[in-house]
Amino acid sequence: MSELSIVSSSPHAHSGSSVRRIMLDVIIALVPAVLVSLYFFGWDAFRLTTACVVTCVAAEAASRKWMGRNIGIDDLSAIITGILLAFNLPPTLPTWMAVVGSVFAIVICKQLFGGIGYNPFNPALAGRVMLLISFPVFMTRWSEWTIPSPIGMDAVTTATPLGLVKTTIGSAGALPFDFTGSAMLQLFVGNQNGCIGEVSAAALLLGGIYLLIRRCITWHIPVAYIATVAVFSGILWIHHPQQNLAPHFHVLSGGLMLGAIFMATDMVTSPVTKRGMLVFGIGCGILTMLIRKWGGYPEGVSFAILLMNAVTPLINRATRPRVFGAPKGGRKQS
Amino acid sequence: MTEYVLLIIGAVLVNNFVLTRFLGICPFLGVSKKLPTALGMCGAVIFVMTSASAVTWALQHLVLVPLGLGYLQTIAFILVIASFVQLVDIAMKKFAPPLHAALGIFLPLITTNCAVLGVSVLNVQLQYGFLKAVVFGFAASLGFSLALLIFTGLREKIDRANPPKAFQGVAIALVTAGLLSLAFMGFAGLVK
Amino acid sequence: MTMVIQTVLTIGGAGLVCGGALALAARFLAVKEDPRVAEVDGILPGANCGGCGYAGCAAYAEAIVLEDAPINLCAPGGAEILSKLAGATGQTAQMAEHKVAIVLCGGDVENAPRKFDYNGVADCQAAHTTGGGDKACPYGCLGYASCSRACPVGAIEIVDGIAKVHPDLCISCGACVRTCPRALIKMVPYARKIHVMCSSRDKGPAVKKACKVGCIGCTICAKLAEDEAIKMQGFLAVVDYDKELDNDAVIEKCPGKCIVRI
Amino acid sequence: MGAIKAKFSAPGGVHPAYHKDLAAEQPIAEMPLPASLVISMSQHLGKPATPTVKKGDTVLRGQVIGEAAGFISAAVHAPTSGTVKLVAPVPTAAGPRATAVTIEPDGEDKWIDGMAPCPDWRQLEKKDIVEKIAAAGITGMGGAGFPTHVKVSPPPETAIDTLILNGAECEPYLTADYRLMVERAADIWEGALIIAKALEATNIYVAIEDNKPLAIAAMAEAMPEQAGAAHVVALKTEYPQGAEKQQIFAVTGREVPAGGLPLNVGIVVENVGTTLAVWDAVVNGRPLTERVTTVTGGPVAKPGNVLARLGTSSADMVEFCGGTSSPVAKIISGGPMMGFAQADMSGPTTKTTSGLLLLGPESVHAYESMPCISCGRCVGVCPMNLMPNELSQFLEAEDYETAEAYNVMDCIECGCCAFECPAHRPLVQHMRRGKAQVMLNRRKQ
Repeated sequence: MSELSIVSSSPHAHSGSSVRRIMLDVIIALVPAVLVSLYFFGWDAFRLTTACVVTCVAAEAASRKWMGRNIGIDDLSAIITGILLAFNLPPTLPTWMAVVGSVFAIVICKQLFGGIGYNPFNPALAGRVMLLISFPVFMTRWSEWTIPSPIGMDAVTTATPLGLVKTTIGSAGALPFDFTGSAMLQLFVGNQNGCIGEVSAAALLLGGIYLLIRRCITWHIPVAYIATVAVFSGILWIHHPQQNLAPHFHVLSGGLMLGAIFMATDMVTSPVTKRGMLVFGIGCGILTMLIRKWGGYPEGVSFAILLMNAVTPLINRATRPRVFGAPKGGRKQS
Repeated sequence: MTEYVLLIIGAVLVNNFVLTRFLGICPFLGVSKKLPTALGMCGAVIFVMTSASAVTWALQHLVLVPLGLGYLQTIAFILVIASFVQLVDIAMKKFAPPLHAALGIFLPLITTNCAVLGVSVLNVQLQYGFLKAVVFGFAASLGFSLALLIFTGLREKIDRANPPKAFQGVAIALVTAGLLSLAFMGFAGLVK
Repeated sequence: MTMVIQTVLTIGGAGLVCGGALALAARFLAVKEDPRVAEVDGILPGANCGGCGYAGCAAYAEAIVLEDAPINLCAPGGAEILSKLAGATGQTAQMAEHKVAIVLCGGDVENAPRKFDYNGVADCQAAHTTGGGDKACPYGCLGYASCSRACPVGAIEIVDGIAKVHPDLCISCGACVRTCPRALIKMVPYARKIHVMCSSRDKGPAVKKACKVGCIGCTICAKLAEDEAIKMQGFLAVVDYDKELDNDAVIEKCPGKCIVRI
Repeated sequence: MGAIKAKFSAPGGVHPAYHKDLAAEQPIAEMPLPASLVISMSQHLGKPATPTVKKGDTVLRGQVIGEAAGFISAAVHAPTSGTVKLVAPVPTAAGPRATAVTIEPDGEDKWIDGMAPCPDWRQLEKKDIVEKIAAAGITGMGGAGFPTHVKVSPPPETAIDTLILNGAECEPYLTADYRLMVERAADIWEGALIIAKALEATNIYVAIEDNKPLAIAAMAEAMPEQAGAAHVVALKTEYPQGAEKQQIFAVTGREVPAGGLPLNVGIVVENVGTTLAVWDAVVNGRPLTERVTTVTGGPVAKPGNVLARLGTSSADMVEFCGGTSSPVAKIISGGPMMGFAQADMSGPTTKTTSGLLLLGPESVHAYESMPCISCGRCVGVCPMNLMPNELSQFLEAEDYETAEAYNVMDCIECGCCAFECPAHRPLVQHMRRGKAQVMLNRRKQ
């Protein structure tokens, strides 16, 4: 033989999966939500998404070059960070802030740790939280929005549904509206105020189903997360229907769908075991509701997921599966 | 009852000693490399902070205030705290020598851990009663332990990470602590 | 004046109470400890290289004090630390001869072909156990730098695909010797400069096929070297480092060009 | 009597592309004697055999040319009659070198007057059967090559109630066991009864993946009448159903304790090929001198199942199968999941060579050193419930203690984790290295 044969350790077969392919699938799954955001927010959605994606990719390439590493943007992960960060921004945010957030997300939260696989926190969420804390006014300034057919009301507001509820309850008033019937449908489709990518549960669910089919995510985290929020808010609602919103409202409003389907399921920062994923989802749900109900911010999804990111290593450690053949009931410790 | 629950939530989550007040960073970085060591540190800090809260409260309100010696607060508190730490040190050396060896210098350093002095001084500043002071001390140490445990988990991950040379070691640990602190901001407003 | 007295009394009293409590604690919870262990530990370099055969400097210190272990095992410490240890323990000992590590293989990229394309973990142990290593010579240095990573002082470098030890940097801890899956690395006296840079025990034709600079077992050097300073072990010429060898003829006459002066 | 469905299935598992159609319907073809045979003394697990011949000796087929060196070792026999040309070390399939005897066949293929045939094996004592198996040099022919006489003589205090014949052949591409079951069902059953007698086992199960209906049908049809406790079990098709511990669980629901052996739960598992070799040895008095190997893969012109003498080189076997019709990038002894990649085609067939697989450049999977992205797929597919993601990172950092605490020693190297890994990390290689190092560290203590 003229050419040397290749020798490696077994196995010599592979499923054909790759990091790039997974990332590509996530991007494909995000397409419906991108389209919906363009429909509802138009130029602002385009402006912010483009700014974030371009900055993220450029920041990734530049920082890797600066650190003397191979450029390595072809795994497409920076594009996802860009889209997800943009999805978590309000439509009125100045472009330069989106750029700052993107650089923070990619350089500080990801590349400083060594790049893909090493970051302990979801970069897009960390970027959003940094912006939220640094520019609280800009990050909570929403576009004008006609509340869809509240009973006997026809109001225009510049708040998100969750924000509206928080301020109303804070001033001890009754809930301003009651989402039922067609209003529910409006929420589901995405006709509500909020960050550009989080409004449409329908589009996000579509993407989630695609990810499930492509085996990029498992059902554990999204289902545990959403179910916990539903149960938690359901209990509150049954006890004080005047002071609390119905579970379906909690599930469909704010960033829950986006968070549960795309952010909490980020492989790098979520647990690897099935039981761990359930714990992770439940933890996210509880923290989200704690912040939504009692916290200072109207929305708690980003904080909740970031906090659960932080305990992911501990969850992984605690949910180590029982080794096949090890005594039941206890983990084998040597 | 509610008051105490809120006090605890406040000290553990909202105004976490490490992540919001930035007290006790030294052992937070020093003993967060291995979970068993971190657990030992948590136990030691819980003991020292809770009992130091009680004793310094008594010292303040039974000795220093009646005698008008408020200006001796810092030195008197440090004296008491130092003794407590020494006690823990001796006891641990006897009953858990491996842990004692693993904690190393960080055990005596609890003496100068600002979290312990901080909680004593805060108890005075916030004019807490005895029970409240003890509960606050306990809750503050729980908050410290929570932060330390979470951080230890993260530390095991970032120790395997691949940061650029300039950021290796404590630098990247501090970046992580910063991000963790960012996440803890989410609890702001939970307790008014 | 009152203030001063009050201050002194308060702080002094508190100090006395605390001190008393600590004294009691120290008495009842005392742990026996030999202070000499800490002293010896302080003398040792603290590199924890394991060259002495103990788990680290602290373990060696304990062994010296409690088990009368010899004090001349710390190669990185050298004569200076030995004399300090002698002072601390009262033992006397001669420093062992200064030895450095050497990788006995000269089959670099140019001289030793590979027999397949290795695809896997860049580590010698891993490569060695995957298809027997990609180097055509089953004895040669694989060049995946396991020794270099094991070296606590960075004295080993991979040059042209094989490991080279810088003798002046080597602290003779032996970590590389323990790491090499092919047992190519030997500890040799620093003063000895002539080496047979081959470890292949195969017969001449097999060696020739696998490497241009291998020892083919021709025995010329063994005959030339005085006092049996080079001996044949099977088909491999091996330098006996206990004997003087300063004979350039062995280098010139070696047909495999595998004897060198370093 | 038909087949019963397996009630259980071990954790994890993957579904690789099987490619069995390449050779599955090719009947076993006996290969003519090659020009030279290289018989390794290390064809089994345990100590290599000690050569008993030297250069220039003439040998007969079935003559012992290597004696078992201790209890866990196996004898080696001359696969044909001829002259010993060389006794020298050659690389084994796994890499390290071992002594091998090279024989030039004289073409007469004359048997030695050795073991007596014993068609009436039912009269034999337990220990006679074990002796015959040992004398025939039989080892596990599925892959690991554990000496069979050791397996069938468990310590007296261990009661074995069940014998499982492993016909799962879960490795992609390989069809040798499948062909044996289709063509030699009755002989395999008789071999099973012989082993069961030696073990005093009352239950016999033949475990076959349900993607091999013909084999299931053939084995079910040939099932002996007298044994009421004999069953054919159809396993769910999933890699690695052929792994011993996983198969025991699938068939009986018993879990072999971590670090333990099947006999700890009263079970012995034998490969169907091994069982046939036992039949041949006991009934016909023939030692193990040949085996069926699947020669397959894209570049092989006419893939097939070859009955070849031990010692036949890969090149000769490929030649017998019509040579290659496209470029070869990887040569694998065994299947794609657990086989060993070879530097060239000079390697000889051994008792454990279940397949010879050639892959073209398009089918070669390249490992990379990408960081783990914690997707958790390896955790989900690990049939031992390990965490390969964590383990590989501990091992990369050479933290063998933590790896041991995370049960690296329980890894069976099945390859499911690396098969699934989207980051293309060489996980199995990390495990191998880790296991070797942990063993070394344990021995030092």
